[in-house]
Amino acid sequence: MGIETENKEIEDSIRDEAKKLLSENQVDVVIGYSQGTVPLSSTMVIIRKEEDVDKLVWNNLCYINLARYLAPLMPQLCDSEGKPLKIGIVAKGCVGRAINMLAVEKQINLENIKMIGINCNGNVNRSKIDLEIGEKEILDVSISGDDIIVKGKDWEKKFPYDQYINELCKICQVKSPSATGETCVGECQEIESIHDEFADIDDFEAKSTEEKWEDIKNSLEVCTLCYSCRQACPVCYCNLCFVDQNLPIWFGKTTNYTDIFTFHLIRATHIAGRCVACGACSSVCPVGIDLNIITRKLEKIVKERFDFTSGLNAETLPPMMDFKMEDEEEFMLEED
Amino acid sequence: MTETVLEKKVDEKWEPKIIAFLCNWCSYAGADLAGVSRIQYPPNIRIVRVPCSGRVNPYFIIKSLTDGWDGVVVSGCHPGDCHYISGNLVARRRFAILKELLEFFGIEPGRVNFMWASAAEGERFAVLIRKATKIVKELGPNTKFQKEW
Amino acid sequence: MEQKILKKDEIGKLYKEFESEYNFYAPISQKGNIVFEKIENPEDIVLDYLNSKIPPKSVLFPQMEVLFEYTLDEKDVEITDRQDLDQKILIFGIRPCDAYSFELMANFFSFHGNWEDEIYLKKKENTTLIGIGCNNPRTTCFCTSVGGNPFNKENMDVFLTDLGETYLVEGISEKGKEIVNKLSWLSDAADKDVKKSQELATQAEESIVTKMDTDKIVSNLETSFEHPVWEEISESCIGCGSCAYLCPTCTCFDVIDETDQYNNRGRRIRIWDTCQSCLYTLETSGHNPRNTKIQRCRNRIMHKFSYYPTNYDLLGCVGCGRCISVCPANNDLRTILDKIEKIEKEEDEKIVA
Amino acid sequence: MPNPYIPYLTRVKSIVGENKANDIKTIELEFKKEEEYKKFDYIPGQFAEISMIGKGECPIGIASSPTEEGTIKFTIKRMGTVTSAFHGSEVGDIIGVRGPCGNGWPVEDMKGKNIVVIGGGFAFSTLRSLVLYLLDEKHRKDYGDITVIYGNRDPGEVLYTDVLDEWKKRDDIKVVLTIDREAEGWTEEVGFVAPIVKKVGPKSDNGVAVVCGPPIMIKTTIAVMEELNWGPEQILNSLEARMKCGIGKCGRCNIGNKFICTDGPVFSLAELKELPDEY
Repeated sequence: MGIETENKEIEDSIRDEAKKLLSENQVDVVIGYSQGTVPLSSTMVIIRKEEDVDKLVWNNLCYINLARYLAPLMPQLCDSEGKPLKIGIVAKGCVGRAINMLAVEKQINLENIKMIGINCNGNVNRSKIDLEIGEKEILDVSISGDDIIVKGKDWEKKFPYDQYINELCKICQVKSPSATGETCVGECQEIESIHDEFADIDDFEAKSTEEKWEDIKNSLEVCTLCYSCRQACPVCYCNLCFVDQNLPIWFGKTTNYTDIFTFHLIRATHIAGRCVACGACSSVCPVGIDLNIITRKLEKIVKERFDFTSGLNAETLPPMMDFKMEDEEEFMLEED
Repeated sequence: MTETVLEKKVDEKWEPKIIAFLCNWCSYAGADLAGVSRIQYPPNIRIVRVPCSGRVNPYFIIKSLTDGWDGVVVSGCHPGDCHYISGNLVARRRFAILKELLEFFGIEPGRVNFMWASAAEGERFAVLIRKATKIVKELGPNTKFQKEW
Repeated sequence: MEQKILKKDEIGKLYKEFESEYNFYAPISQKGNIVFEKIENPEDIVLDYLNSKIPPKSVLFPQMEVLFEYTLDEKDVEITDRQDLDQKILIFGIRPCDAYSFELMANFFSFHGNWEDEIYLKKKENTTLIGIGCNNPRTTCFCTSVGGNPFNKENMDVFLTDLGETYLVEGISEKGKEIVNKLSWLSDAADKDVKKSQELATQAEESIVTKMDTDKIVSNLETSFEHPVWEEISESCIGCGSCAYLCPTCTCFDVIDETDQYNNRGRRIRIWDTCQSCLYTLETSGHNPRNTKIQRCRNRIMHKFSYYPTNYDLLGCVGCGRCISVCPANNDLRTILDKIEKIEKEEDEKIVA
Repeated sequence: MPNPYIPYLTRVKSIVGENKANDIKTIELEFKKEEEYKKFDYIPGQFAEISMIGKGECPIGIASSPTEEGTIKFTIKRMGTVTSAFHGSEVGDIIGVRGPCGNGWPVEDMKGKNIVVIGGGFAFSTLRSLVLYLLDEKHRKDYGDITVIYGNRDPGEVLYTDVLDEWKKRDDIKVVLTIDREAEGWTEEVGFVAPIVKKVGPKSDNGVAVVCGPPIMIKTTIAVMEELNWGPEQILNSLEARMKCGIGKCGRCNIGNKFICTDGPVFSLAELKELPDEY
């Protein structure tokens, strides 16, 4: 079965479920993806009426993690008295994980949320395609069979789908939301734990300290500190981010590399054990920085140390909110 | 702080400057004990007393490094001995992640050292500080992470 | 007419002519992003780019800029002013929309209130622009709707047209004509070259598909501050700063003191800021005049398409389309403006009915 | 024109705690260079960007009147990084001053009119400047009756008790002080500002009212003023906002197409009604 047909099926199921939820008044609004206005993009849409469900699409470019719009809740998703509406949300696996995570952290009330679960088939790696096309304008991107067809003014290029999806999608093991019962309709599954291999970052870890520094520097250097990564991140919902704190001022916000570096380093510590590996941060970066390697490393740390994968259920505390007496402490300085 | 930690003349006389965050109840008392017992340890550390190792935010550590300190030591009570019952256990997870991340980002892991030292362990405190100083000294000055002027 | 021909392999030679006198900035590709940087090797220059990722405003108004430096003594402070403002700057390969943005920025920095931003204006004065026509405007471009043109030569000193194998060189301003005259090794342009450049210009203009009625938008905005359309417009916004940072006419900045406390010195710097951040207007008392995303999104659009026209009788947008192509949430400016244009119409119709 | 971001350097001449809670202090500054003081030509109601070099800069209303020659004064409440630094400063410390910024009270247009000054709490600083200016012997004859109504939470919060005492002794100014709740030893009015204004009942003919204070006080007072037949163009307000540059460049203090720092901070109520409600 080609990706194209898969997409059609997913799209149809989204529309059917959304229609059903809205017509049965199970939800007041449905948050989903709709067709983007520029190639290689999609946008978020709030569906309020049954007849609008055809605006919902699924096209492998749905890279924004919709859970981002749940916390803090926008006024658009509240009624006139400021109470949260009942929200249906199109949930691929990582959106489901983010929703579980937000529920654990008491940012959202699962009673108000209804996930429309889908079996996600991955997202196109926008920056990789952009980079390979270079300075030619992309006019249209479509999926045909198992290929991504990128068209320009007088050229056309094919990319094999399985190679040009996000690195995180390639190894994703939670393709549909891990939820049960009332919170989810459509494709859902109950996952207790996943078996994750981290071959993808072993190579990087094998490098020398100096090489790592250079590699990270090389990729982060172009950062413009627009904070898109933070804003797109479903678990970065702090009212006041640490870089914005000014009593005292901890870290600078300048383009000095130390400031860029500390921003990404500290953000990584903050999302450790909470990151849901959706890859939104990398997908939205306007200068195409690949942050996935950092998020994968975080996943590896929490998996290996604490045997934890974020967002598989809405009960287990993430490792940084918890502790055990018998945690490993091999890194502590000891007498010889 | 009027000391010039930023200026780095690297020669054989170079000595690292290390900032040490010591918990009030164990390690600070341990350092004190080392002092009153006249146990020698390198004079490279500058102590900041904190209520608990759980108080040590990763910001402190990273800020110290960007400010140009060559090394950071964080010391608290042994697991199970925390004055606040579990502060050091929470801190331990934090340190574990921070240490791995620093290494992953290409900061020499030896720059940041975590240790436990109780109020009765003056000797252990001195030994570990000696060890930490040696590690940092071998790494040389912290130049790449420090904010440039 | 003073039209000359520059061969594509002579860019290096051209660079050599200017290198000693000017700080020579030109577009280069930095990890796949086109940015204007000071050139060290002319082979890096990329001229057939679509639109630079970071606008060339970064040359005259860099993301981080020193306002002044200071040294702190026990009881005294010494302030050192910027010394480098007299350096001559040459921006090579700039597009007409971006060149126009310099005019808008200079206008803003000199106009409002009694104060002029000397740092920007002085730099602008010392800047020479060698621009290049935009043969292939993107589908997101809409410069023709905001008073621009892909071959607008007005704000340039020297204007190049990519003829395929060669560049047609024209001196536009007095300064530019002088420069072209000095480059005596350039060959004269033939009539067919000039003709071709005109054809390219027409072609480019015609290829712009996005058209909007900005007059209507401006007049609609005047009355629609409270309109519910803003709720819809701000829905998908995630509140990052990409649109503002990559906008060639966004001028807002934050001022920060950076102190090297170990050496008693420091600098007061300004860095780009964005009105999409909730901290932008947050007062110390905790009061925030623009607390919601709706207000912040509205401010951005109103600023460009209503406040700016009211204050200066100019649009605050050059139609480069960067914010459209770069928005992570695809909150398309064209759609936004379209909504503003349309909803009013519906109401008008209601009134007529 | 020189770099507009470079402040004049001044030295702290005196620093005085103004209230019981000691979170409001008045700092008196003396310019290092006399010619810079001459250039710093201000009218009441204007503000300046003052900075603790190395800590940051913030906009503060000028509390002294141009008629008090030699120094300038700022009354600062301790709120954030920069204001805390000011509170920690000592006599002789260097403070940078940029300005004067903003339009200030329209003292020229106010000539020949009866003036009502209504202030609440900490917002009295530029009103102090205004009243001192009006009372100066050079200017007093240009203006009609002057009434000052000044409200506070409790007696310990009343600022500028020294000048208030002097004003009370004069017969060409009416001073009404009030506190929210009764307190021991307080002999003046008790009650919120709005009802006191109603009680005093200033006449709107040929009058200008200057209202400064917390938002709720402004709201209630304006309602009372409207009852007393005051027109919106007769009521003047001074706004505040987060500012970085103070000279209309950094962009953040706009309300609609106006910048508070250059078009304001003084707006008449009539002007404010024209502007969007974003302040």
